[in-house]
Amino acid sequence: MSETTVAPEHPLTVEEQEVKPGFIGQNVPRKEDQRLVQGEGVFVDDVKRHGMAYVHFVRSPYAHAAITRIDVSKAAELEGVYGTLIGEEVAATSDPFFQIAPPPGGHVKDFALAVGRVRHVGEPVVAVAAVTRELARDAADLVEVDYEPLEPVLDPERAADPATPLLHDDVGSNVIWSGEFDYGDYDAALADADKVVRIKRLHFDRFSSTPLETSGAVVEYNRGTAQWTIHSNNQFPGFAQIMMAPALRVGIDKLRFVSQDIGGGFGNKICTHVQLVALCLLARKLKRPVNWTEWRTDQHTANSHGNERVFLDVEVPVKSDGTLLGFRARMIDDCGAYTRYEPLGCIIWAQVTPGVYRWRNIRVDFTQVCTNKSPCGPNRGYSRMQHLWFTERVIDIVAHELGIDPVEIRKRNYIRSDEMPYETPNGCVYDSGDYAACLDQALALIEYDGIDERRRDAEARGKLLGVGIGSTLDSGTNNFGQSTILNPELQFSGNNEVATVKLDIFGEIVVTIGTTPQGQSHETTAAQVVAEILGVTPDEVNVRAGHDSYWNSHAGFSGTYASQFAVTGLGAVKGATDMLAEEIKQIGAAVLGAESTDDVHLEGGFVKRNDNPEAALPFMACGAIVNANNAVLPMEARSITLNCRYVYVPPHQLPDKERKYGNLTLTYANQIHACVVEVDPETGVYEIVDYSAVDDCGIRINPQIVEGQVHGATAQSIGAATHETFPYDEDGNLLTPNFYDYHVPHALDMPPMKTGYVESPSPFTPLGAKGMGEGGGAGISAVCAALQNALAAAGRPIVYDSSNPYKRVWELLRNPDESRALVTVEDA
Amino acid sequence: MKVDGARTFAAPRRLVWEVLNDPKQMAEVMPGVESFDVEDDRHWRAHVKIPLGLGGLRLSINFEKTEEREPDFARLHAKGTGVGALMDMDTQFHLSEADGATAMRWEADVRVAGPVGSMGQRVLQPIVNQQVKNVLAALDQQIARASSKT
Amino acid sequence: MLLAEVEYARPSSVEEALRLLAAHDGARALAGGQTLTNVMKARAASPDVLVDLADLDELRRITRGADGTLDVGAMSTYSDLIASAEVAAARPILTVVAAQIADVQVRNRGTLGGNLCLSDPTNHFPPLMAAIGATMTVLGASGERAVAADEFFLGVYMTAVAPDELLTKVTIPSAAGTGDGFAAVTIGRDGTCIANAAATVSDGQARVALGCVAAVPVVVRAAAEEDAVVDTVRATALEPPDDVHASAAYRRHLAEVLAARAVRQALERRS
Amino acid sequence: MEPIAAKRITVTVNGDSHEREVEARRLLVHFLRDDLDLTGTHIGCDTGNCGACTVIYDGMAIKSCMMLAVQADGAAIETVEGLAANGELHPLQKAFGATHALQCGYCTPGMLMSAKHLLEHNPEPTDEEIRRALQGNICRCTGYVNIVEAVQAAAKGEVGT
Repeated sequence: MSETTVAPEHPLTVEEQEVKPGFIGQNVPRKEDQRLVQGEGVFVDDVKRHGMAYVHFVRSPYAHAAITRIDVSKAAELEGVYGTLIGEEVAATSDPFFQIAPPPGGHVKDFALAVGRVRHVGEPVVAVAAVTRELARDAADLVEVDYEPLEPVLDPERAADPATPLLHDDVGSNVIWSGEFDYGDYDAALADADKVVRIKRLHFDRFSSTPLETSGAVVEYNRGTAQWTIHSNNQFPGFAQIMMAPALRVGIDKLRFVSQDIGGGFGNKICTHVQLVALCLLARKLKRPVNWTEWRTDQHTANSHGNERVFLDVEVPVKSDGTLLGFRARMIDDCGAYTRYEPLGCIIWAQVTPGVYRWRNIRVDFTQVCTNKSPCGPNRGYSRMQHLWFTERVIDIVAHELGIDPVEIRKRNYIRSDEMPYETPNGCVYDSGDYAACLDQALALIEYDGIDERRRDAEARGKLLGVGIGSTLDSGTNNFGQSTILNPELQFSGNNEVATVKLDIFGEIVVTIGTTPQGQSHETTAAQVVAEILGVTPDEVNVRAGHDSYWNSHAGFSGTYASQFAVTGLGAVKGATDMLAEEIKQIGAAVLGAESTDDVHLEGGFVKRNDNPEAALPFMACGAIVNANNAVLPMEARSITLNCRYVYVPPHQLPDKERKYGNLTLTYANQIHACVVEVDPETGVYEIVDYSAVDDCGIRINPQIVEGQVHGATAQSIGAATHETFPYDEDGNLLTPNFYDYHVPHALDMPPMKTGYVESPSPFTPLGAKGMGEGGGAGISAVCAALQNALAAAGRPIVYDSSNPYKRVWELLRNPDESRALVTVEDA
Repeated sequence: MKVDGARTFAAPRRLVWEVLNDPKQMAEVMPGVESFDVEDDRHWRAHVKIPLGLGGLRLSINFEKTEEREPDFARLHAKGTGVGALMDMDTQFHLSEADGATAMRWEADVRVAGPVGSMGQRVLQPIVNQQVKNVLAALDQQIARASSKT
Repeated sequence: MLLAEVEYARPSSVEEALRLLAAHDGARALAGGQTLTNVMKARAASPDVLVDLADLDELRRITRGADGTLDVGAMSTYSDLIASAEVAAARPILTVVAAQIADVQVRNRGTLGGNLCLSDPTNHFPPLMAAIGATMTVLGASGERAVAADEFFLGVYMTAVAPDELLTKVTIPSAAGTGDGFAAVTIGRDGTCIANAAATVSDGQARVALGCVAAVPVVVRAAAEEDAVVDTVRATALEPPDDVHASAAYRRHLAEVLAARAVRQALERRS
Repeated sequence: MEPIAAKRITVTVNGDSHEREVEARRLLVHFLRDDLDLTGTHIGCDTGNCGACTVIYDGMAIKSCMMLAVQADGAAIETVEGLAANGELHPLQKAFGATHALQCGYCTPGMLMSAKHLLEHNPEPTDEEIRRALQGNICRCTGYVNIVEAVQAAAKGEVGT
């Protein structure tokens, strides 16, 4: 195996960075807060329109069934009901959604409402619109649907078995996509190993970030222009438009997306295009605006779950000194009933193929199957979270079985800072980072040195104490070219985001961005960047809240997802602002009689001559001249608009489809978490008593905001590691359809959280910043590792699942050998 | 969800068989029956309001006798639909003579789907057990009544 | 989230309330509504008439008799219990347990009577009342009757209170010479109970009520020391539900552990 | 006095009296949001767990999704819209901004009302008491860290203007 770092095949362009001291890096107060703390944000359900109808979806009570009859007559007769929409109408007036998967997986037919068959509990079957919310619900109860139940497919490990019933007959099997990923020389690594650790099965459970605001929309149809205005909380309008326009048989321009405030998204609000199409059809049919509010139960049963993944026949060749040579595994990913963003999850994980480790010989057999459960979709840490959890679990199990210290094995195998930029075995380039330094900080924060004493103290209180470490590589700014590794026919690659910055007639600086923030503070950080460049204060920068297609400041990939705003969004803002600054200087130079723009500079809202600061032109005058008094300008200056639009395009290349090789994403923020748990051996109940998270996302535009993202992502991963899970019964009923049974962390559940940071600027981005916010996954690994460490004193069970509620911990305590049977160590 | 059990009735098998296979007598035994119509000797329909304390759960139930081997075995399929709930139940019983009395082995596979099924899964088991207890108690009385008539 | 049509009445006297409950089939008393409203939102149960007890102040009194017995009106909220000096003095365990239920907002609305009449296996108060030997006063057209906690809970969501009756007050014996304990394993800190146990010890005897292991609290008696209690619980036939939060086996195990812990507390707190 | 399916009710919200005819089945939260257009009070679940709909009802923090509008007849209710007075933000509102205690801001109105109720009953809470007081309010963005800090800051008067 090779330990030397291979240089990128095509060296990435490194953009110039002149980050001046100023507003970048400051905890500038958030512009968003003023309205939000007064309850004056505008969330989708706050939007009202005259004559608006309220929509209620009749949903499937069966996991898998044929629809034999639908009768809406009783509902339609109810006074106050405007109308209904059923699958047959949808099939007649719209087309199935475009599929990302190649055939046969791509033969899935996914309509806005169930057509002929339901494939998961909660699937929308009929839409009913009425004058009030309550009436729509009453009418929905009057809709008669007859079903012929079919055997549900619930176990991903059996889904591919030919004996298992099919979800989508046209696909011919329940396999959506499968492929081999083979990097380095795995067989040589196996031959070279001193020991081989084998793990039969690891399981990453279903859960989702469950944003507190559920999905929803108010959809208006303009019959004169045949255009829809979609007020929604969809977080990726670029993707929604690409999916919806062909389904609705119209051009992109017929779909105007509008949003202001969004109550959390975490990826879960990317795939609402399905319901949005139903609403578009209904608004057109009923000739009135329609409002849809998804209820919590609907969100849990039918919105977007994080992918469930099983890791089978894992094999890890190791040197006796603990050097990891690689791994081999069979991975089965369960995407639920329909492929909406899927099968992208089958390649997104490959952005972090080796995790934070230097093993270079990797062979993965990856299969994605569909089952009769809620469709999956992006969920904070999308697809990488599952894979990174797998790598961390493997490291800890290897350490556990070979008796190597978990810190030591990490230090030995972490990619080193002096190896950055580091090219992974599959051609991804980790831009920068110092994992070992992050680990040292994380351990210091939980006072790791005194851990033995704390362990003894816990024992004295009848508790088992354990320490665990986890990591996240928060890969940001996707190269959508990776989709062609799944489906060579796809015409996607690269990425983009748009911003416009203008200087208006009274000197107002107005910024619009193509993103759809859901708490990521884009208004604030954009203002910081603009203020920095134009030499004004963030208060003087007006950033329009939310998203509107009419601003013409969006592109195909516009949205807020995949940890990229600091790169794509702010990259676009910086680009547009640099253009504007240059134009302002041109006006200034022309008016102040300076030779060139090099002879003037921007300061405190003025263009000033370098040689005579007294000769200054206020921005207001620039705005007034260009917008309302342009005849005073010399001819050569009249092309200046002071309204600059910039499209940021990251320096991505096309991946090698055959080798599944290439740079799949631009930046790699990382987080190292450390966690201390105390387990009650009598009950399996445990408490996280100490916790630290150290983040490195390069240059931090606003440290307080970065820290907030770290806190939130950590809370979500602690939830996922403890009580948050989406289990189904044998009939395919979701057992945690609400916050009563789906227990998310409450204020009392959260441990004291300590945070630290390292700043390793990205050499590849305009501001040296990296996208961040999906760092939470580390917490799941840290909790699992801490539990395994604590239980070592009680029969050394193996923590094999990402979700460890008390009942599972008790099972591990009661019967450690059952889990130990999953692992074998062999001298090679 | 599967439940089963055994019970002995101090009555001859023929009589127990009649009670168990007479829709009208079964209607007396079922909880919260509001109306009951017999379509034919294999198909019945009932509107029930199962008392759940929090307020009754209204279901309209279609019964179909799917198998019958007089006098010792019968199998019944019941499909109930109501607001937010779908109930699907398959029950069967075996009768055997036990010196004068009648021994019954029974098993039922109950499935509840819909929001009620999801929300109520926590308490489904105890509630089903409760309903079964009630039905069996009522059955004892019904059989006692029937045998007193003869 | 959207209720079916329902009629509403807010009587100003207990008599009026009883009349309304008797006069309308499908009428239900509305106390704090912290469970009933949710069930109605899901349309899992849809009463035809709600009889709101909010104005019946006589059902919200907390008084302590000369002999130290405590009378708690059924409409007393959890917050009322927590704030009450009488409760703290008469039976401190009530204050402790009330403070563990749900959250501040729910405690501000939820009532003792509602908690008991709901008879949800995961509730805190049914086992506690069974352990401390509380007596429920049930009022109906035919008059008033006293029901011991042991006979009060008939099943999930089922109690001795008939549709046309009201639980008016709960009488709790003085703590003199006794000690109480309550132990639970919950989903998250102070969340919903996965299993719980309440215990009262007096003159060497322990009376333990196990929650979440059957449709109603299971009361066991044993010598007031941990091993005896564990052995008794182990020997008791339980029907624990097997659900998403715990297997039947896990609940059976927790019943033993929590019974011992509740008794330990009770012994420590013995007055 | 017989049961009725709809009722004319009078409710005082943030000092203003509102009279409306409502169906008995209408939830208080829908009355506030849809009938009175006070959309600052949010809905995050359908089981009374999330607390986004928390308002102060006759001095008590309650969840307005677990109460019928008709029950509120004659009551005085405070919502997030009533926190700021004469153009001046409430100390809690300032503190939430200063400590970055909100991200998407959806849970914030409920958090603020629960926190206000806490400080009215316990002006000098410990961190543990704050967490206990906010147990009925779910936040999916912040992990509660800065929210606890904000309430503490407001309690100690550590917020400027």
